[in-house]
Amino acid sequence: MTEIKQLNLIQAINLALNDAMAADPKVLVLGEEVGDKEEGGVMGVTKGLSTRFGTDRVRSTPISEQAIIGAAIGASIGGYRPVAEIMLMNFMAVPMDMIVNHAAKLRFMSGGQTNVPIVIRTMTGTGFSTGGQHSDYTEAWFAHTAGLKVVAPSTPDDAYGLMRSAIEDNDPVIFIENLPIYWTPGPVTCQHVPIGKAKVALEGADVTIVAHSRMVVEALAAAKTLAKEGIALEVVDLRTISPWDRAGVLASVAKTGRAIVVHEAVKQFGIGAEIASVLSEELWGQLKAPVRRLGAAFSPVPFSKPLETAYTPAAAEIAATARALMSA
Amino acid sequence: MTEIKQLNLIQAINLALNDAMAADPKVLVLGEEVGDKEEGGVMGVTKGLSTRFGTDRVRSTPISEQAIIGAAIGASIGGYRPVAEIMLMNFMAVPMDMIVNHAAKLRFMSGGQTNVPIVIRTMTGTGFSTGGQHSDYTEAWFAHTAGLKVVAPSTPDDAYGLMRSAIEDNDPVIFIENLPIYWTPGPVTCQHVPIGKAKVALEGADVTIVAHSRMVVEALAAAKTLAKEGIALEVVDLRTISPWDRAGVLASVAKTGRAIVVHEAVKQFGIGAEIASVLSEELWGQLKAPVRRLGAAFSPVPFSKPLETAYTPAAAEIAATARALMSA
Amino acid sequence: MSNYPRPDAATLLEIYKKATFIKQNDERVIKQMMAGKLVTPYYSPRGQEIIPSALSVSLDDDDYVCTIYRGVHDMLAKGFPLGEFWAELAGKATGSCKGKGGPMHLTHPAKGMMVTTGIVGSSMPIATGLGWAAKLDGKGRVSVANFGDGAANIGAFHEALNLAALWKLPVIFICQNNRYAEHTSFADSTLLTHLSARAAAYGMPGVTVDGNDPDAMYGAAKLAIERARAGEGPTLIEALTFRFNGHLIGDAAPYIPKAELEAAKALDPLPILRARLIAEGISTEAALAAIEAAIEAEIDAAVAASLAAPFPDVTELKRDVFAEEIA
Amino acid sequence: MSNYPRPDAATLLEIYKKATFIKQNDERVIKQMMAGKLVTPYYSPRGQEIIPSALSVSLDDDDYVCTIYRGVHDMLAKGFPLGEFWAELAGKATGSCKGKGGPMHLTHPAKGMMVTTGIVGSSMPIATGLGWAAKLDGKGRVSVANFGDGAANIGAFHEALNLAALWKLPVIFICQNNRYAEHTSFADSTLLTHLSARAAAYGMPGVTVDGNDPDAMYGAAKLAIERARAGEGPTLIEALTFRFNGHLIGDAAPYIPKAELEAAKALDPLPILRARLIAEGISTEAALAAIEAAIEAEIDAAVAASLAAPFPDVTELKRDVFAEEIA
Ligand SMILES: Cc1ncc(C[n+]2csc(CCOP(=O)(O)OP(=O)(O)O)c2C)c(N)n1
Ligand SMILES: Cc1ncc(C[n+]2csc(CCOP(=O)(O)OP(=O)(O)O)c2C)c(N)n1
Ligand SMILES: [Mg+2]
Ligand SMILES: [Mg+2]
Repeated sequence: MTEIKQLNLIQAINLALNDAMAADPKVLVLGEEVGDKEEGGVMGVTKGLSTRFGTDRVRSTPISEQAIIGAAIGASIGGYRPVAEIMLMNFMAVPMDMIVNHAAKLRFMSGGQTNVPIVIRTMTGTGFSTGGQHSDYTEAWFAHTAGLKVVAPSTPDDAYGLMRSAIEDNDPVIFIENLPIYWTPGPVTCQHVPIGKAKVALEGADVTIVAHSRMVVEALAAAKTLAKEGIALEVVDLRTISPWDRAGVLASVAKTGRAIVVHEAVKQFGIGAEIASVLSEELWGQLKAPVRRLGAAFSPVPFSKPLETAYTPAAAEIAATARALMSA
Repeated sequence: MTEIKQLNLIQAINLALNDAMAADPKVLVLGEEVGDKEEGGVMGVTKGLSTRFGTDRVRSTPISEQAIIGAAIGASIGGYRPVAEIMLMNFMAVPMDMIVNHAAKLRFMSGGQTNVPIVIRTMTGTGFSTGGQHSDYTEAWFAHTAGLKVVAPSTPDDAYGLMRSAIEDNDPVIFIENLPIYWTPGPVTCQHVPIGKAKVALEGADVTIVAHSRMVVEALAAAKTLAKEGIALEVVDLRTISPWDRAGVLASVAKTGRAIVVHEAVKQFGIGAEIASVLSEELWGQLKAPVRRLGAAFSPVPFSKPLETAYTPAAAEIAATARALMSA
Repeated sequence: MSNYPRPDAATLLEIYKKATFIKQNDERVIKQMMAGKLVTPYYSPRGQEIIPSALSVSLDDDDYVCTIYRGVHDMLAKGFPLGEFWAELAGKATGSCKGKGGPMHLTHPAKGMMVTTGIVGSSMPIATGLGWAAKLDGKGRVSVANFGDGAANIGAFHEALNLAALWKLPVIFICQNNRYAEHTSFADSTLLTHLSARAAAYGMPGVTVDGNDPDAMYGAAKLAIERARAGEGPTLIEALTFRFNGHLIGDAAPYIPKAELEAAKALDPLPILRARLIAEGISTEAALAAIEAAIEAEIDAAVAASLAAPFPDVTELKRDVFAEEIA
Repeated sequence: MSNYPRPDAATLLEIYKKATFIKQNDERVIKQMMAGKLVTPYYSPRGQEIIPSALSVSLDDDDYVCTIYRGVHDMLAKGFPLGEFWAELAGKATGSCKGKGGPMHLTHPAKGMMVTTGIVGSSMPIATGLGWAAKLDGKGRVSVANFGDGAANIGAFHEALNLAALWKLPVIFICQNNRYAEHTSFADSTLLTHLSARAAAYGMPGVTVDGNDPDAMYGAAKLAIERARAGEGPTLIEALTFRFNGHLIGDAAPYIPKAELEAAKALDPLPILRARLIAEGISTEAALAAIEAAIEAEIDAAVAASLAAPFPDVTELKRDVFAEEIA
């Protein structure tokens, strides 16, 4: 049954959109440049869709983020399943009202009479020197908002599977794509990945690393280094940030007794705080060391390369923190 | 020196604005309805200012939150100190880009050449059945944003003192006012209150409650109840949410060995997570019980009175949690 | 505007019925609040009844309407069930939103009442999306966005109108210009004298009409609806009217000059239309009195039912956040 | 537009100098990038040089300018120091923003370059605030907001223009309509043929000019600046132009029809103005060549200095977040 292709994340997401649009005529795509006349998206993620499914279903928009999300919400209430693109995660601040006050809340405020089955795709990540307004991770804002689901894949397979699930989900899903790992290939099984389930990306007995998006790649690199030193990291890829897989993460940390939560967003008040405080509370008396958190420095994302590199958590810092926990 | 008046929070903030405008001709006020032609604000917080200082310095605006914050940012870079009002905290989502991508970042992105000495006043809070789009606490979004300061007074004295400090601060400050406690009177000493310093509102040996805004009132009520049972709560009023007073909070919890962090915002991914995880990490081995967190239910704010009441943390829940910690 | 379609006698009577229904219901809400029997924020539509009444007679149940906190008139004109309305205002489990939404979020999809928002300006982008859905469906449905004069100055207005025009969506943008936005007078919000002038900024037809005149409002709305159904795209209608009460109940509106308010009230469209129906022989005093009495009885029943109904259980906090119940 | 002020000979020469400076600098940036000696996102202003050049000759150092990622031309025309520009692009400590801002956030208050933003539309509200400051100061200063054709469809445009008009602020809104917003053609973003038509939506004067024609651009800008300085409020200028390169370097712009691009390039305003200066006797081939050589030398020096300069220390992450250094 399962056909294994090698695809990068751009291709995997593109395939998921293709498959979802073919499977359900109610699936729509909208956003700046998403149509083929505009090159199928600045990164080509939506390439070919408007040619295949027509410009009625795949619509490029003016630069109007409030109207983009508003149109997605309205169309979803009217029976469709729009996938809206907000080109970069910093621009999510522009239609913030539409996302947090409307998409997230209409189901509840209407007493369940309406619902908003939309997906909001967005891209971000440090690494390309795009600076203070083009590389932030702001998943914490959305995870703190009841009514939104937030996912952030780190592999092509999960990107495909989570996109299919997000589109079929009956609630709004924020779908976070990381720019620097867009071109990393991997096997794609074309299976749905359930929202709300983490994945043990690497088994290990000593320290659990909880991460998502590109930080999973850094965690796996740290694990490689530490394996040579006899320290076995267990890497848990959250995949879904909200609602996150408490049971899965707790099981891993209950086993290792040590945890480091890592994200590319600013550390202070980031999503790592929620996970760390649940771990500390639920595993009271069972932990071998305090839960540690790693995140970006408390500053806007800097432009200059050495600063940008220092700003973002990386494998070396994860490894050093794990070593410290082992000798604590 | 210190003249002690009895004022409620509306009066205290109004006095602080009056004193600040009298002290510095560069202080401006803008927002919807802030002028006296429009009744000096929907709650009267800015009443009298335009009459006293003129409509050049105190400007009512159209309903244009992006332009309000943009105008405040521009005027501040041009040498002024604008106090902008965003009527309710939910509406902060509308000018979100201006706040998080611009006000917070211009100092850093310009390498310190410009800075944004603005105050953004906003109001919120459950209790008046204003429902899903008029009562949210979203301080976590702003605390997670490097470059913003966030304060939330619970007493008239702190409201006065924090407003004076916020206006004189050279960086953007989000100033959160709670609706239901607006009319609670208290002594006002007319002293500046430093940003970044918590206050021990009540001393106690057993359990530290860390709270801000109206939750301080609930914590004090819980303390009263528990005192009769022989449990002594220490209530720490954060006052500043970011940068929060780590040293002050750690000192209290190091003393009591038990902590409950309470806020009116949704619990998940709220600011309590940051505080709880810092406490768990820094006081590793010193705590007598796991740090607990209380916050609103994971839903939009409901309209119906019994639901609204159940939604928000209150004295009884704080007391019950403290009791449980004491017998843990 | 001489080429506008005009309402026939039956339609005029229908408009009067809807408007009277809105007016009597509004008066009852305020009465219940004053008596302490209802505690809720409430934004009275008194003075603006004709606008949705003259519009809705040209709409079908499955045409979409989005409105705002001050949208009770829009809802009732569209056929919102009165029992569910009163129960929702009372925060009861039998309310249209199970008590979770309240007056600012009244929703009733069966009659096309899709979204009520408390955020100024946000009705427009969402109604635009419903217009997109309607266009994709190809069944000739239209989508109406109601909003105020103050809302015309917010960014969402601009983005929604441009998108709707560009995509030729079947959307009717109805700006109910009641001369005030909370405490701010229209003249203090823009230099324009007519907001319909903004339609040209999007290549969209725009018109200003007396929203309190059933003929003018009916004609402008009908034309816009027909254009939309025919695939000719959106229209901006600025409907001039006046808000007879404060922004919300409790606001005595001292910022409205007395003379201005009195002049507006003197032109209360309800008695004028009533007198006209009789004068033109469309109805009689007795028939109208009977209609008004029937409305009063319907309101009595709804109010009584709302008082008797149960509150929602607190477990409702876990439902309708997501499709799945929260554990 | 016959009543527009016209640039005199010296001013025309000054415009040419600025525009040439921008062009030669742009070519060097691209050359360095292609050679792998500079790694940065870069949004070329090639083709749009005349707009800020013809504007800036009427501005003083203390007049404010806000611009966008594609704002190198606006900055250089306003007098942004070349050394700090190149060092910033290279992410060096000697850059105007100490390397923290990069190409999208170039700032230099001494020459009035107050804000450069990477968020479409956001230059307008902030420039409006600077206009408010200028009006309060009462010194006749003006504030310029630069933005693109695509940005005219975003909500911030609407709010800023309405507020500036209502408050009669000394703001010049310059929409540099280069016919594309990233990959989206102007015709696919709005039904309008001229964005200046939107000025009427705010009661503001609006004009469309050929931004590549120094006379027209100078005249429209000068008139708007004079109005603003005289306290008569803002103006919207749509300056028609064309983007000769892709959205950013690396984008080959296949979405621009070849004929359209070739036609635009055939009207490259730089050689046209150069020929005119000689034809009208305002300058000579030799004098212009000397100017161009001097510019080249200045660029050589700035590039060399930027390569030699140190990177900022990582402790800079703790500075300029707040006034106080982070502990
Ligand atoms: C984005 C936003 N800003 C401010 C408010 C507060 N507010 C509620 S109603 C209102 C006035 C709206 O006036 P208008 O659009 O004319 O509608 P009306 O109430 O007159 O029907 C304001 C400012 C809000 N709800 N949303
Ligand atoms: C709010 C926002 N949305 C989208 C983008 C991505 N983006 C960057 S430039 C651009 C096109 C802008 O076009 P235009 O306003 O015409 O300016 P130009 O680049 O042509 O000078 C877009 C969509 C952004 N930076 N900000
Ligand atoms: Mg109004
Ligand atoms: Mg452009």
